[in-house]
Amino acid sequence: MLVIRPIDYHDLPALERLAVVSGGSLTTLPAHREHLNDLIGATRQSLRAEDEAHPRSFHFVLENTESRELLGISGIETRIGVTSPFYSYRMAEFTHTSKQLQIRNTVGTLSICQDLAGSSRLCTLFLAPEHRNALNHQLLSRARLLFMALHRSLLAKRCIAELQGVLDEEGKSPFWESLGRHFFSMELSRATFLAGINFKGFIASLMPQQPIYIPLLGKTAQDSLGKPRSDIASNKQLLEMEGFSFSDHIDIFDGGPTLEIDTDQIATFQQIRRTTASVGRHGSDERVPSLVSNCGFSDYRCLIATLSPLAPQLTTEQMAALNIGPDDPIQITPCHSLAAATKTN
Amino acid sequence: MLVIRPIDYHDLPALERLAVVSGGSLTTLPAHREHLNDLIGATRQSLRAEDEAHPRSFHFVLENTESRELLGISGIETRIGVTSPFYSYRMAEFTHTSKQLQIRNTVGTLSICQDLAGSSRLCTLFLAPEHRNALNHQLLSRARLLFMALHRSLLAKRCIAELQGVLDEEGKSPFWESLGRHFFSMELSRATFLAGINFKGFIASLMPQQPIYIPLLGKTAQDSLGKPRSDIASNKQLLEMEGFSFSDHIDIFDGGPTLEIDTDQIATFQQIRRTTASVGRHGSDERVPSLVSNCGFSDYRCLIATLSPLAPQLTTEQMAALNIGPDDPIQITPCHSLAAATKTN
Amino acid sequence: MMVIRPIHSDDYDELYALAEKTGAGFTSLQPNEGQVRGKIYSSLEAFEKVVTTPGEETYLFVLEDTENGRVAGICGIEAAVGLSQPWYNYRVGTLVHSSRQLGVHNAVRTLTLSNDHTGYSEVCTLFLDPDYRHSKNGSLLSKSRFMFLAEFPKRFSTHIIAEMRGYSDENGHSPFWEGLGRHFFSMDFADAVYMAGLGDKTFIAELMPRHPIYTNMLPKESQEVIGKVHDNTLPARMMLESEGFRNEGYVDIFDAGPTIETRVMDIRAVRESHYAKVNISDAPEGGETYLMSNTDLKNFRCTLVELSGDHNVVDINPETAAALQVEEGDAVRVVRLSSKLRR
Amino acid sequence: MMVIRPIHSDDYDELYALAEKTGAGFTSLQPNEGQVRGKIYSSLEAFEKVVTTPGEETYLFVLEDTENGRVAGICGIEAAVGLSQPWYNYRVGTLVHSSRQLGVHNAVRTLTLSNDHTGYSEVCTLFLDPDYRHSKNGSLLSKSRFMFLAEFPKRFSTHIIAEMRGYSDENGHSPFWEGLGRHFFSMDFADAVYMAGLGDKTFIAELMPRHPIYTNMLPKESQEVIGKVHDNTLPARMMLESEGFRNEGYVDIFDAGPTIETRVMDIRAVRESHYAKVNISDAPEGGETYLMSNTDLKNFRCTLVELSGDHNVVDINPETAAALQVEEGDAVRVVRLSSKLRR
Repeated sequence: MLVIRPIDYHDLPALERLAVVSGGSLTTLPAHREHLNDLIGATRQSLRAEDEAHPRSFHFVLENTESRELLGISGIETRIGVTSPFYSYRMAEFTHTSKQLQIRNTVGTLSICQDLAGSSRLCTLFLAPEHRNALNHQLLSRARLLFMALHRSLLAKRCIAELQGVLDEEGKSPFWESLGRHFFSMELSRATFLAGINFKGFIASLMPQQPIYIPLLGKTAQDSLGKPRSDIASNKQLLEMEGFSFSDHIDIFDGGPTLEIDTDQIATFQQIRRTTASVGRHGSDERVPSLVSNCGFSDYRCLIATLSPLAPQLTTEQMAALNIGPDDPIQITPCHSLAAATKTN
Repeated sequence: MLVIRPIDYHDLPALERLAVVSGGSLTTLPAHREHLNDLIGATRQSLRAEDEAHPRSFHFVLENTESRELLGISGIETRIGVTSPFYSYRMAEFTHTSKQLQIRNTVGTLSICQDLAGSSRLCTLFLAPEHRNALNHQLLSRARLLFMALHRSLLAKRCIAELQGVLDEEGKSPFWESLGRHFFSMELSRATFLAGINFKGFIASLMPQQPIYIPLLGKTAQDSLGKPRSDIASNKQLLEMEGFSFSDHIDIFDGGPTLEIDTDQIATFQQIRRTTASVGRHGSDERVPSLVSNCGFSDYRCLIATLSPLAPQLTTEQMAALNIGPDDPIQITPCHSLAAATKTN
Repeated sequence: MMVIRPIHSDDYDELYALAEKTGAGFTSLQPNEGQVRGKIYSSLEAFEKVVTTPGEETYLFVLEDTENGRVAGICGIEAAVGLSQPWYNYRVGTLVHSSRQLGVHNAVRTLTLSNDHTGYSEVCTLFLDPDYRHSKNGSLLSKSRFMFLAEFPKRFSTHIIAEMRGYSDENGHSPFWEGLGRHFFSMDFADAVYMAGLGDKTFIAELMPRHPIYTNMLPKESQEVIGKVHDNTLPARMMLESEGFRNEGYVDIFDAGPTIETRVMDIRAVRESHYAKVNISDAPEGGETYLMSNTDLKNFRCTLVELSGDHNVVDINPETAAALQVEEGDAVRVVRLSSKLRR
Repeated sequence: MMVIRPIHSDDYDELYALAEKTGAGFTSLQPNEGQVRGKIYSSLEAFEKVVTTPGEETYLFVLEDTENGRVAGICGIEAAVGLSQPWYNYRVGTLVHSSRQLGVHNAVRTLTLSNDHTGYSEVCTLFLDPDYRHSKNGSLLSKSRFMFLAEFPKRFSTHIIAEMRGYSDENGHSPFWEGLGRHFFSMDFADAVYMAGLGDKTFIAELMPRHPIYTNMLPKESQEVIGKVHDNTLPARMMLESEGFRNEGYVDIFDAGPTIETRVMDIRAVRESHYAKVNISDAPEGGETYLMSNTDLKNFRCTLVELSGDHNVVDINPETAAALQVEEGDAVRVVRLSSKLRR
């Protein structure tokens, strides 16, 4: 059975494998043992801490309970930009008008900002390539939302999620080549790695402080602004179904879009049903694939079960995997049907 | 009876009186005959134009139908910043961190932007002092929203409304004294007047182009950022009841807040009932003060009547004032009850 | 004999004829009656004015061929630029982005909009009839202005600039404009130059970029021509530099041509020039070439003479004395035409 | 006799004693064993180095009293600043906000962060024992560096700067810091100076304002001290200015003290100095004071002599020859200690 649970120290070797497989594409998952250990440590500490205002970071793993294999990882940060700065580029347009010459020129700029500091963030979504399908992806991603619904008070008013930016056929980021490289003098992968291990202040030291005029970027870089990598369409689709939308903030390294939402407006929050667990064979009602979680914190569990929304019944194995007994509270929400998802991811 | 209707050319003398009484405090209502005539002309043209994409500007007057006296004026612009630039300051914070020194410094900045270009705007709300009360104010302000609900397709996705900024006991704007005066070298009233008559390009020529660090403003100016003048609390309250909220854009002259809303979320839009008019004596149902409008465009009318929400009946006089006959369509929405309004305005 | 003198109102016909030879790129002198008359008129006004602080005066001088009365060239000095309309430049600066721990140390050149030369004097409007481009006429025309500056320093700022035409290719394309200006001005280089030449610079303030430009974001060809002069302007640049003008990092916002500058008192010809007493005689020919000018404002005259050395009494022949409008015993200002040593 | 020479490794005790007299504000020389030894070591390295392009060498010289062997002062030159750590200044510029139609014309002074002096040489670390503040020792100490620059130009940049301490009041408060820096650095002026003196300037990049500052937004007291030197530094500024250093608009980011600069070849003492042949004799006393140095790198020596004029052969007495380590017929560099004319 595939179950989501908070990451723990014994997951380190498996996590290292995932980090290597991800090939450094995720800022938050650098292949760096010490940092990965810190990432686990942060989760374990966040599951114990009591001060609600303190920033926390939770990472969850998708585990095959039979083989004990880790298939993927996903994370939540409750408040970014507090312990270290969180930078974005903000896209803004300026219109320069000359009445005398009858000219009206609109010029876009990118300005370094910290607008999103203080937000919550969905981060680190990675699923091992051989296990990529729509349901696994949905479980890995949305299990976080069910967890967040349980612990709303830990979260900020705004929640963001970043999508990786466009890469060309050679795997290069036109945005980075056109902008970041001039200032950081390194490969994108190295910048991503350094940011991931939270390397002291290098972004502040090297990034351009003044606004960048978009027309001075290369054409392909201009076209890539705020566009996600083509192979993460399902990721974007899932976030958009939750109500996330793009509002002019992009990643400073690869120009990928940052999606934002007023946390209370996350669609899953509205669709969740809280009920109690009961064991049984399924009746004749129409059954639908659903996300089911317990209502725990440090012992949080989530899985996908096919059940009747109105009279949900779980198998003994599912109850065990969720770490609950009869009449314990659970959360249920139907899976989204993602038409395009299986094709692209 | 007090009725809202679109402004017309014969209103010019009365409008001039209102502009003088307002004392130059409203950018959009300068005491300048030629401009006021243009303002009327723009409304008349907007009520004839067919191209929906073209920016329009509507102004309405509150008229006493018996005395023919004009008590107030209010306006809507469907798309600002298209024919001339629309500037705001955007407030943004930057955190400068030195790990070495254990210093974490958050500094606010004001940056000139044109973020709000393309929005619709509620503008020019002015009620003659001797007629200021909560109901008149509400009729003058919300009649615009009933009009907008009828002609949604003319409006932009976002709608804004600006509130005048704080003034000190001497009637001076601490924000202007601390910032604008250094760059514009004139009185605030003159800057407001020049902007109102859409004087060519002086803002672009004189405004600071670089971001302003908020700590370098005087203390009272800092305190006034994004705060409305104390005597327009009812104005702010009414907008907030409609769902408008402040999101970090302030006026470049007086630092007053710009409130914003996703146009579709305007509360009145949800509360409007469309029905048909019928004449009659009121029955025994509970009756409430309500805004009632016809469903017109160039012959738009709106007034306040006390009626039963479910079985609205109007007097013959009210029907006449609304320029409708029996079974003509009307819009109804209950008046908000504004506790504090009569006190402060 | 070739003599420099202030422009007169009856120079109109000659000046118009000269303007017909300048070509379209020389926006400050075109065969246009209004412009030519305007130039003459404002110069006459400048020489008449009682100046306490330098203002918007433009002093224009012509090079007259005394043999036939022809006007062979024109040169000018603006007393103070940027007073009624902003005077724009980009200032070339450096920003270093450095991370010690990573061993990254990037020095990035930036272009920042500046009006730093506001109030400076400017040498301007230099044109010599092609027929007269020989016999040091060019040097006389250009350097006579330094004699005037030396004589009347209170009419000018303590600092003076000269704008040098920037690089453009055979087709008149400016690579700098193509890489930067075009994005903001949405017009051709020639049109922008023409519009600016008309005098109203409002459109520059309205359209130009307001934030500093990182030059590493510009195309290579644009970067390479920053501070580079047009081939035709190289001799003028070398001449001014030999007199002490230097580029302190300011370039033109359209074509990135350098603005060179100096303190007036640091100009070689100003610093080294001195008064001498006139002795009219049959002066011996030969020796070195000197600039010599009288000390009169409205009847200012300057010409070239040959002297055997730098003395306090100078022998000049009656023809020169007449050209300079000086008499026996009068004071004149003299300085060697060119620096003895190239520093 | 007072002689300038490169610092030696056995100067440690004397240098430490000197460091005890500098006071807390003089961050570049404090009685701290590590700092003193580090200074000596890096200077020794600089003199040993085969230089192709100027790098992070620091050349230190001491003023030795040959009668008692005491070290009476220290002075230094950095070959190139800002190479491993950014070198920050504010550049004072002008932005004009102008509307012709309204008759408004505001020239606003701006402060823009710059690293424009990256790679420039710097005269630094000047300290003279209070007991020796007489008899032109101060001039010898400071100007001997120009003789070294003249002799070894390839070891330095073509441009050189000197940072001048900015204005602060009797209580050590800097009005510029109070009006600007404090908002960004959240510390006292003295602490910021101390932190920067330690060498790691990362915190400056991290904390300082990144956008240009409009000076009209600063308190009056802050505006007034931009480019103003501390009273105690006025003589040093006047001395350097008489040698050709000038403020080109750069000021310190903490106290707004001016950075003055010049091309090395434009320094009077560099430009006017020349070689002369030594004639050892009982040189007559009297005449004008000259700087005289030998031409040796590691055994560089410089002292003051009195000469009757600027000749190609100079008469010096045996004591001076010994102090300069020169023999009959050797070449020495000489220049008048002070400019004859104040320009």
